[in-house]
Amino acid sequence: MELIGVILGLVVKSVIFVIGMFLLAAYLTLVERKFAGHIQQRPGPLHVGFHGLLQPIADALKVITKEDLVPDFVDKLLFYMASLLAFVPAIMILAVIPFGEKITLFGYELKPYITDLNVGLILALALGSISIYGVIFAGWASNSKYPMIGGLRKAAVLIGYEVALGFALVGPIMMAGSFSLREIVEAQQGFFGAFIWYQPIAFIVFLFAILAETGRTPFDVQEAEAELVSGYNTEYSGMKFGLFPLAEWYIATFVLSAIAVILFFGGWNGPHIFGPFSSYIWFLLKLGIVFMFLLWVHWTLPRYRVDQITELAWKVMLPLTFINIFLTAFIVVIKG
Amino acid sequence: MAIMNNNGIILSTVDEVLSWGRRNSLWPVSIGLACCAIEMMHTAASRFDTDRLGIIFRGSPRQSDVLIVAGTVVNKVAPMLKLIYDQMPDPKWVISMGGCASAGGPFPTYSTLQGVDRIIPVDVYIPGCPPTPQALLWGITELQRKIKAKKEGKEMKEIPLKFPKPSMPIK
Amino acid sequence: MVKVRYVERPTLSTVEKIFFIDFVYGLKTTIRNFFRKTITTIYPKEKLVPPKRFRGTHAHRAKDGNEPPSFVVLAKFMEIHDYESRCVACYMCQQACPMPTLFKIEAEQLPNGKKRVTTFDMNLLNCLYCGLCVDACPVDCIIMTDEFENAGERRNQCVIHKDDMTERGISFDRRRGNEPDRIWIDDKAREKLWGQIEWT
Amino acid sequence: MDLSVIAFWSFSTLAVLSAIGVVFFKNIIYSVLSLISTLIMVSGLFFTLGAELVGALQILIYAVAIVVFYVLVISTVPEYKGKAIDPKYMLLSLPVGFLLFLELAYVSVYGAWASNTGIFKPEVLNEIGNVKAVSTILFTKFLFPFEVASLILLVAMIGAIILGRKEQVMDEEEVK
Repeated sequence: MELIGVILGLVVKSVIFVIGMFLLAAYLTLVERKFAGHIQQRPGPLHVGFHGLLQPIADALKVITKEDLVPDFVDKLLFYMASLLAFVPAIMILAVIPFGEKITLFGYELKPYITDLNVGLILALALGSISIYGVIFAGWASNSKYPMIGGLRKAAVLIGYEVALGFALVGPIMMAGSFSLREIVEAQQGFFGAFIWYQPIAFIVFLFAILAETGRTPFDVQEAEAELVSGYNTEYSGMKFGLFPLAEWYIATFVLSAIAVILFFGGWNGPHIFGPFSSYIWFLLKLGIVFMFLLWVHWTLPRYRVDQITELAWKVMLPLTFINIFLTAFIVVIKG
Repeated sequence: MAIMNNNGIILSTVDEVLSWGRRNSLWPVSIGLACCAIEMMHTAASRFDTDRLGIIFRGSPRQSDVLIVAGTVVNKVAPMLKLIYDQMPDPKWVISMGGCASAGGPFPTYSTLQGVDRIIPVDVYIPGCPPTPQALLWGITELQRKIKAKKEGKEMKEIPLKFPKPSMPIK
Repeated sequence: MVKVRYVERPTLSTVEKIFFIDFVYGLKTTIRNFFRKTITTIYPKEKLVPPKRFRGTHAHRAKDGNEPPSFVVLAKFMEIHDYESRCVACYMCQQACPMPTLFKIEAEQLPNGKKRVTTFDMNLLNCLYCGLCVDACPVDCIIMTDEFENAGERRNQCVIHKDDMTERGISFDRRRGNEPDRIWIDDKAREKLWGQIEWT
Repeated sequence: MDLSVIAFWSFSTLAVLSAIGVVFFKNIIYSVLSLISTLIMVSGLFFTLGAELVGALQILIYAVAIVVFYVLVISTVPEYKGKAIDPKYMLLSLPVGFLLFLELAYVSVYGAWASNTGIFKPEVLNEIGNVKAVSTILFTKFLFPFEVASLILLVAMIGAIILGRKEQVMDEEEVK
């Protein structure tokens, strides 16, 4: 009986978590559309609800009730599985990300994370990279030209940037001396303790890697609308399609900017000026700024070619991370 | 949202909500055939911004709800247009933008399809050569009104033209 | 022989390459736009009024006392009441039209020997909006108004008839008859964009 | 029954099932998919056994970094070629598979009979964590094998680059 209770508790928690993620991702679309609109001197969603506040709901209703169209020539099992493969690992990363310090409310101890593994960073990286199978299999299963090319492009980009991303993380890890995200945050105390001051090269590489992993604009070759119709998700319709942008553009970007905040901006550290929720507010504030910066880059830059992207990954980003690791190791050894 | 019918039963609330969702996020396929497409692009750009109404252009027909046939449909491109229409998932609508798409326009020739409604059903016809962005937006609001009226099971009523406050052309 | 001019493309300097200088310029441009006011016309709520010369839906001028002399000559043979369309069914518009089948003009002979226009239909779906019919009209009857909101669910909703054309003509003349005939609504707006233009 | 026991048994069952799938699926993409599934399930096993570092690295390196290359190659192979079965390789595969099975069986039986605690007691592990334990062993006792392994990997990488390099066709034409 106890076991059933535990399992029920887990199920309820997960359902709440997943629904929360859906809502969060849906409203991130609104944030992006408003932001993109104002960058182009137009208001973005305006008439659906107050200043477009109901727009994500309308989109979700429409997308969910759309006909679930499966073309004849696709590989049915993989076709369905690919969209899940892209979405599930993306939200699983949130299991290892801490959003603040522990607080005690009405006698309950609230933990702002699901698990605190001492290899949290590697796990986040690993789960983040599993979701590329979603893209590749979506391309393959569609049995069509453009999705195939889109999937292969994404794979080519990701192989390069996955390596650069992994090596870029080594610098902060060496300075903190731990893989646990909580301990990394605790290692950076004070304003000048944040690792951005010591690891600017790693941060730049990490930024590029985020843009490449989430397929945002300078690197959005996998769904380049001018060349490939809609990239790897050309044959997808309805909610099967909806999961891809939610996972890639919104949840993955959100999660990776959370990791960026933890690694480089001191996580939830900040002056205690907001009372008991101070750490959460600082974290979300920093997270919002990093997310907005990514949107800003997305809506500013044109697209690179595929060969330029891979060249940048292997010839610029990777050597930069090596230099960074070497310098960091030197400093860490000297300082003791 | 809900309507009370004569027996006092609240009817079709779900339908109402669904129709609200559908008419507020009409995603057109970005396909342009001729000069009307230029006006369509203008409509989507900053000056008239279709994104206000929740309309964003999608590249793939599988993810879109509206087919805006913008331009002359010559016989050679008609099969492709039909294919694109067939690839769209239900529910789907078609806006025939401009004279050429609606009735062949000024080309009563051997090579031009005399109206796109010979191959696909059309919901809204917009006259004009090409229609201005505002006319296209009017057509879209007409389509939204049609979706709403269809869900309510009412006939379309004549809606009197209102003339809103004029604004300066360049701010 | 064709002369080919080779233009040297500006290349990035080393400093620009390393510190992404042009990248930063781009970011600066977009963020400056972000804080600007939007230029969007919120169409269903506010509307851009087209200039008077805008070639929109056609209309008929009514017989209201401002007719040109040519109409006064022809009016003797016509059965036209006041505030009715001053069309005399001369078919000149149809002659001038590049797509003549869009007109359907019919007239009948009354017992008293006068002529009356019974039908004047225009299928706007075939229309180019070129304005040749307006130029061709000898009695200054057919004009083009600033209205464009005539999308319909059926094809026949886009066909305009004589009566509603007359109505539209009267309302157009009432609304914008006194406006000077120019493209811009006012000179200030034009000067803002194009500067002062000296008319020769 | 403990939750971790349930997790262990379900992970191992799924791992075995998907390993069978790797062998018996005719469509090679499906085999690769079940290979990924096997690797992830095995990493799940590592997690339930308390070896988080190995589990996470298993996903990161095997399930993603290596299999992505397989997928990249396989998904460009035409479907009819992927489905072809060549009997002479089947003949070869039987003894090789048997040898591999023997080796694995020896290792597992040996591991079962040997002591199940190494240098680090569970209490120590809980205190210093997986990462430090692994790295301590790697850089003290197994330093030489570790360096040899990295040298072999370096050689393999250079060899792959040389093999995969484009032939310089232009030069040959110039010589002629």
